[in-house]
Amino acid sequence: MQIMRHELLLIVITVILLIVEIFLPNTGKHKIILPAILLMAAVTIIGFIPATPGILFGGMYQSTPFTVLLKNILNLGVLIVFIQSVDWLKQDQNREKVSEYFLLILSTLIGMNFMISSGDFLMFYLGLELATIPIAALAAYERFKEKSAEAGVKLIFTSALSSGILLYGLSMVYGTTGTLYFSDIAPLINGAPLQVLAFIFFFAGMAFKISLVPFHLWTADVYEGAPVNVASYLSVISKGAAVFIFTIILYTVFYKIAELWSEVLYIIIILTITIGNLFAMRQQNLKRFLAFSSIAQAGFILLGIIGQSQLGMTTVVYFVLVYIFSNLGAFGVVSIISNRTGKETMDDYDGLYRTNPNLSLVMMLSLFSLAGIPPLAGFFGKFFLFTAAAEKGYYILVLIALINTIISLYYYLLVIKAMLLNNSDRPIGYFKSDLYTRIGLIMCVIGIVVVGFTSSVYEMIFNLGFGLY
Amino acid sequence: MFEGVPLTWFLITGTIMFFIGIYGFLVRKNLITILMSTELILNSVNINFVAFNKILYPDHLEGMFFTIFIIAVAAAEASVAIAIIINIYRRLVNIDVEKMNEMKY
Amino acid sequence: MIDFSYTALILLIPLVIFVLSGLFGNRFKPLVSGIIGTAGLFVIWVLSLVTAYQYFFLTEKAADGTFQELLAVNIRWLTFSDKLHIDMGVLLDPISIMMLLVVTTVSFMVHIYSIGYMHGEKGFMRFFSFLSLFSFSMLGLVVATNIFQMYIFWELVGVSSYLLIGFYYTRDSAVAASKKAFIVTRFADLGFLVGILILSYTTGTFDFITLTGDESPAFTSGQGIWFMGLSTMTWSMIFVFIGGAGKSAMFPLHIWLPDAMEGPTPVSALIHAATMVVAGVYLVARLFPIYTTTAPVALDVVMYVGAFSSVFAAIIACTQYDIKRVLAYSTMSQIGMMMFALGVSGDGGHEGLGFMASMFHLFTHAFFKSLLFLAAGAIIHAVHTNVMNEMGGLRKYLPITHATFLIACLSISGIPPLSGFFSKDEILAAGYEKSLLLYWVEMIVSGLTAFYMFRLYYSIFWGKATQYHHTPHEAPKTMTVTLIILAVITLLAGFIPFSHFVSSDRIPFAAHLDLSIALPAVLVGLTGFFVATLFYRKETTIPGQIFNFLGGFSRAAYHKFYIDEFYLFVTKKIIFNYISRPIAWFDRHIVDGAMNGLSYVTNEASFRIRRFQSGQLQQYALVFVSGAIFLTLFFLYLWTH
Amino acid sequence: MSFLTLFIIIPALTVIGILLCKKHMQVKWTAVVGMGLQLILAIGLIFLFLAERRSGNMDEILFIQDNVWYQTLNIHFFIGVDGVSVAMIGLTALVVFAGIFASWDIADLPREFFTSLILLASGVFGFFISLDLFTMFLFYELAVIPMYLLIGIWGSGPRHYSAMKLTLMLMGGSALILLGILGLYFNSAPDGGPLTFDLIQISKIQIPVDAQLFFFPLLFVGFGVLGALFPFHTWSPDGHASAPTAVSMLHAGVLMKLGGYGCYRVAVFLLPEAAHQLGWIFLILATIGVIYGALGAVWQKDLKYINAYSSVSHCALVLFAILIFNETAMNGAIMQMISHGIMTALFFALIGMIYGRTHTRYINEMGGLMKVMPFLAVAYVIAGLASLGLPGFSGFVAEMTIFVGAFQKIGTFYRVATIIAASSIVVTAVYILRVVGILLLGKITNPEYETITDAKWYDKISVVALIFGITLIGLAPLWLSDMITGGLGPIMQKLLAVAPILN
Amino acid sequence: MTTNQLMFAIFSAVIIVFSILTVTSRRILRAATFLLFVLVATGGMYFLLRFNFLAAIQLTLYAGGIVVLIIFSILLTSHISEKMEAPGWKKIIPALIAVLAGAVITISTILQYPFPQQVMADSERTDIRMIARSLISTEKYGYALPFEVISILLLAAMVGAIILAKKRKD
Repeated sequence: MQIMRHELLLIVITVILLIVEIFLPNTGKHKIILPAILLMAAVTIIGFIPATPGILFGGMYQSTPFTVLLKNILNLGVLIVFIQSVDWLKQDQNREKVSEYFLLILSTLIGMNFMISSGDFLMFYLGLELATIPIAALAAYERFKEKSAEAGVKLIFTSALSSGILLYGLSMVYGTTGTLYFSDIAPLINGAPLQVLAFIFFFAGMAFKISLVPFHLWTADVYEGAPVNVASYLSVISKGAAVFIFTIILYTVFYKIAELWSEVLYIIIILTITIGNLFAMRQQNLKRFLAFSSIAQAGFILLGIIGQSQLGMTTVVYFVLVYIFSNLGAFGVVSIISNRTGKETMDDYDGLYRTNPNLSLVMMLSLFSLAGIPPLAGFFGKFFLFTAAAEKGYYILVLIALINTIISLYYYLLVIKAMLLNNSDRPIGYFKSDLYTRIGLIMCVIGIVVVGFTSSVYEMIFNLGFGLY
Repeated sequence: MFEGVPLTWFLITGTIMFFIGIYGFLVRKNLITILMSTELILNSVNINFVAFNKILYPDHLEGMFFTIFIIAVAAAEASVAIAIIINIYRRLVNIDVEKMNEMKY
Repeated sequence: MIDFSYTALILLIPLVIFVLSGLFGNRFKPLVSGIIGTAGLFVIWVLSLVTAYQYFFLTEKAADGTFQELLAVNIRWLTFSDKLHIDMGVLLDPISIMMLLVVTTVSFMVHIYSIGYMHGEKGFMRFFSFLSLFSFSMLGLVVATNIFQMYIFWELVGVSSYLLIGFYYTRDSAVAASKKAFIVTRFADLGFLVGILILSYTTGTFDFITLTGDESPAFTSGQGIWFMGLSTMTWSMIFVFIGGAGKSAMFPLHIWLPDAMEGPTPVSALIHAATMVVAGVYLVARLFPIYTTTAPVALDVVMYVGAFSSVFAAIIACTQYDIKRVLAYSTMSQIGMMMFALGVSGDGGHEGLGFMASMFHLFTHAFFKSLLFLAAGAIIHAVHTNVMNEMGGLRKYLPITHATFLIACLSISGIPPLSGFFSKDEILAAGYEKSLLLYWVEMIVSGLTAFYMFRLYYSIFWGKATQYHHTPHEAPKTMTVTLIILAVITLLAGFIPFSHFVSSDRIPFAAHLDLSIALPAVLVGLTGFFVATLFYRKETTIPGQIFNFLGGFSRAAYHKFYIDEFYLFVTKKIIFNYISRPIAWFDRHIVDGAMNGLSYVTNEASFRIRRFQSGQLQQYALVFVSGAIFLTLFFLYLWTH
Repeated sequence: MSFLTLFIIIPALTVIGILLCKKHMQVKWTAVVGMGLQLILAIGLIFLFLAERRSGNMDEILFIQDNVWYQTLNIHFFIGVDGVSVAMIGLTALVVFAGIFASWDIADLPREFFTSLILLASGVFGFFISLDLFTMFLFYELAVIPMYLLIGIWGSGPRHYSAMKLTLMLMGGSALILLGILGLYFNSAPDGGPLTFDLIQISKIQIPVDAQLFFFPLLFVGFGVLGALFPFHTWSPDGHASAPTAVSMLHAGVLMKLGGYGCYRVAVFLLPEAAHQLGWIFLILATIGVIYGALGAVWQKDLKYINAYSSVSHCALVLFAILIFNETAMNGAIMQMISHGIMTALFFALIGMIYGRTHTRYINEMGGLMKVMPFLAVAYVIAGLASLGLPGFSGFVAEMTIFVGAFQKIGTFYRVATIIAASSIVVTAVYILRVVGILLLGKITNPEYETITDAKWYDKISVVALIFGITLIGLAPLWLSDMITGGLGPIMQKLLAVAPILN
Repeated sequence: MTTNQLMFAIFSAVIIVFSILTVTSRRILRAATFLLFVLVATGGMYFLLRFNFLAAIQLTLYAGGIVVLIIFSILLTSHISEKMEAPGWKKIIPALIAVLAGAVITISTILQYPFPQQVMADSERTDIRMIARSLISTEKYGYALPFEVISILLLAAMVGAIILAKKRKD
């Protein structure tokens, strides 16, 4: 019980919500919002109570303080996502599907938790699918919008293709090692060509989840079409979970071919950061914009992984944490503005600061954090990522990444320019955002501002993390 | 030798099927046919798993169980995909994948 | 030993006056600031007289009979390194005291004069504060204990000159002239600076006493060939001389001086006749031991430049019509003679006659030239024009001015027994010993001097009787009184036994009049005088005929040999158009363009690759699959092999 | 806990105070009080520092505070000052203080303006007191970013373009710096032991020469971008031209000094061998920059462009002097930074004030302003004279120290470079006098300007404070020079160890 | 050629041929039928490998479940008689190149790999009880946990499908 606490709690609240939903009248479905959030908050808080580490189901499930930490990070993110979605859920056309929204998200979260804790590829695969398929339903959630349906299609089909390729890779892993348990596989990895092929197919499947170039093309379309909150969920939680397990698998299963995957990552990082940035430069739609920006960010995250050290692992987790706050901050603002005014393009944001200074400020902080500007948390995250990569001697790679930060700064500044510098004839009018949104944004801002200064967060992750050497 | 059938035969069959599925995925227009192609892909993987399990590692049933779960997941995936497809059909009255390009660049 | 530390006051008083009147000047009534300034100058004047008296008569000489070099004050101002540091202080030796006297006297006179001359001008107090600034800078230059202090005050002198030339700042010509003066001298100062750098590097000191002493490091180091066959020290001295040439308006850096006459006339008298322009001469004199001992080539340069400038300016002076410009060219010519004198001089005793002559001429010239200027100021004050063609017959209206002007003219023409005669005679004597050719050149110069001075004199005071709008009247007392005082000095200064005080090795010696030199000089002067009388006493056509007879040459002389145009061409056309403008263009288009180009390329790349994101699911899948396949291919078959 | 922390705390508190203010006046006065305190603190620091030195405390770094921040990465919050940083802090405090008054007229979003301004200032202060490369870099970037908003929102002309260009170029520089810092970090423990960002500690170890050769150009160019190293100076003209008054002041006056200081403190100090081997390349660039900036300024018609190019020239002189590697020139470099900082701040303040009155910065459209605004005009002339290196102002002291120092360096190459650099003083005179002549002197060309008024009280505070600064250094440079020299000891020792014949 | 080989050849041929037909047929319902054949043949493969239980699942779940689902949706969304447009060459050629390259690389890699000497497998049918035990076992090689997780997945998929497919009330 103790060991699987996260998953069990989530399952419990999912079931509770399911039951409550049944007893709610059709007109009062939105009443489930508050309980759902409170329950999630409770789970999040309980998650921080130290848990006993352990291995269950003969190694299929493993829980360490590290995975608990990762799950806590995800819980926190999901909590913020929930809080930010309230405004959207209260809209008329979504009222009747409120509880389904929570159910689906919670089930994907359960999937992610299992994925992170997985000790063999079967659990990993199931977690992965559980974390993907319901999101496709969520992406297509706004049935009255064509874009939403299109997003759903693109997500589910790309995901099917990618999981097919991933499975093919796994089948070859199985074929060459004879087992699916991580701990058994690891010593048997020897870098034979078929294993290289298997790894790359597996990698392609993961790259789809993390949206690395060239496996990223679905990202922007899905983010744009999906409801904002789903997009933000996809961009932070889903991606974050995938990064976590990807890192764990690389470090624990494929560590014998570290040289190989470092080289693969090397190429992919350059591609991802550069292409992501180049696309982000020209985006007008903010969701699309954030999509490409998150692609580039994913490339940066890989810099930590490529470091192969405990430092690298730590920075990856740390950066994801920071990234959750920053990206959710940005998405939160986009979300509330989209909900209230339906405006999503950058031109619409012209002069936003004059009418909605606080929202603009949150947006600015989030974007600056994403761009890695001190003293915001993003700066620390990026710096440590670069440190991790440089530690291994990848100076040229770091240089390329650094040059890319300039491009990324450019487009983040474009948004800030629209909000603060430009003036508009028809700016977005003043509106008062609701309590939930404000709480959500404040949480993000606190995260953005505080996480960097409090080194204890980093130290905590470091003490739990591990590296190849 | 599994009773006269080498492992690689299975693998090659599976691989060919895999790539045929991918080919279908890449060229078919109708969303449902694309869905069918993904089923081909998953099946090919299943053949691999099962063949490995039986011929090389018969001590445990890992491959077989993996296959079972893949089938289950495929069912779930198919159900959601079909729901989405039907949803689209209701909106657009066609399910041509090439028309799904409202969002680009 | 007498404590000379009070000499610091000579510097501090004008500085304090400048700061006070600069900060609070507009709170005072105009006249008050004039009076404060004048009173301050009076105090300084007295102080410098006292200093001179105490130095020459009360201080013991060194064992070998030289006047000592005294460091009255010396304060560390800035440290460069262990050896190199700038000190601020007061150095007393014969030439600095001589210069002190000249500067304070003329400055004092000019202050008094200006109270009358500038009366009612708008910037009265501004004028006086600038004058104080100038006095401070010039005195600082004179008493500098080290070459860097000199350079500092050298610059300050330049800026005060700039401010004073541009005093009438609403007049475009004045603004242009001030700018020109500053930039040209600044250019020369660069030479000075480079000279200092070389000198200080070679010798490891800035200090004058060390540099010019008997064991000067300048005599021992820097003797080897360094560049173009000349030694380091020679180059250093040539560069230093460039600085001096700039301030002293030597050819070809003279172009600012005539234009500088745009400033108020008292300024011209003070700065551009008596004090600042001789700074170059003073500088060479200061470093004279180095020139003679280790850099004779540089000294030759001084000689040739001086000689050429003197004759060059004299010719131009004959053709000009603006009275102040004539005086300006005359100044240039006279300073050229001083330089020439330094150039021909040797070191020590009678060998150093040229040095003494140069200083002597500097001394006398200061008085008669400032007198000339001040008188010219009185004339301009009376008739409101600078152009001599518009004057004539003024002797009836301006008797005092007339008299004093005549005295000054005679003096500069070298007519005995006026001061100019004595000093010029020494110069010619020194020149005769060195080079006969140059001796005759200087002879001609002195004839030309007499000619153009009397041309000026006759055109103003005689000639045709011009009708004036207002009847010209004599200037106020404050002005005439200074004219008279200066005239008296001009009359008497020649009898000072100058060589007893100033000599190249600071050992007094007796210079005597050499009739074989003096007589021809006087004759030449008189010739000039008579020719001028012939031409200009009455209105005649002779000058015009001669002017036409000489044709191109005289036109060229009238146009100052087109030097200005040449400079204009170089600066405006070449530097401005062909260097600065291309650089500005280069910066905007190439350097900046590179940066913009970078962003353009990025943007373009971003635009080009957008079709990968076509919105087509299957295209995405194709990229996905090919990506995976390519990676496999790459890592299986390309990377491993 | 060293009182140096106050240099960061005070701005932070001021920012919070400003954010709490409601009215414009409150905002301004909060800023004034905050930065006034900062100025007092800075002056106090100077006196304290001198007192410590006089009492015989010859430690390399004084007023140290060292707290561990990120334990595992060995990142410390490590602050302390030596003579050089004390001087730079004094400069910053003065310019910021003057800048507050120079932007008294800001009407649009004053709260945000002062917040950004003080944020920028706190970045600069933090940079100067930091001794840990990580925090140094943090503050460096912190100082760069508010610039974007300040220029973009309150600027003029093509402000969006300029702001973007400036920010991106500077961030480009900081990208190189970051890489360089990482390089230092990973080479900071050649004999094993913990890696460190500690500047002092790194300075005491011997970094492998090939690593030095790789990282020195990165660091030098990185900081050089901000220090307007040719040809990476091109953000400067546009940036300055578009920036509002106080921002130009701060930027040219202080921020560009971060570049020079970084080159000195990080690039040269920590990588002496590489500096010694590769210095000549940058020396050529710096020399070009000196003369190029000056000649570039001659042609310009926009006051701010003139000054921007002039800044390029002056700042290049700083880099030039640093690369000479001898104590005198290095001393001159620091003094030049301070001198140029105050002087150019004065310039920009005046340009802003003139622009506020005439609404143009094109010198051809103005003329004869001396008559209507004597105070500003005289101040402008003073600034101009200071800029062209007139004795009595700080510029002279600094330039002469540089030239004398540079000329002591053995080698014809250095001599020639020195003379070329020195010739810029003539060109400087040309463009300064050209501006003064056209702008201030002559007749009033535009009749509308007959009615404009002279400086207001707040303008005067700003101007007088700065003029006081330049003349104070110009008239009595010895205390500053001595203070700086004390700080140069360690760096000179390192350089001398590399090449014994340097001095 | 042993029986096994023959059977394998038949199944393999059916799989490959009908796979190709599935992805090329222009009549969608036919394509679905061909898919059914492929799935059945795959089931045959499992049978050949003595995974009878798996073969049964394949037939019931895949052939019976998913294909039926697909056919239903075809009926919902298409006209049976309608022939689909053939895809353009612009699509086919790159796809073919990618797929062929992929196939060649993969197969050659597989052929290169020195698979261990094949274990003589028990040709016995897999014991159904063993399967059952494994499925609820929590030990190593037990599948209780995945079994639970897949239930959540199916629940979530169901919920997702329902909210997408249900008609709006208005």
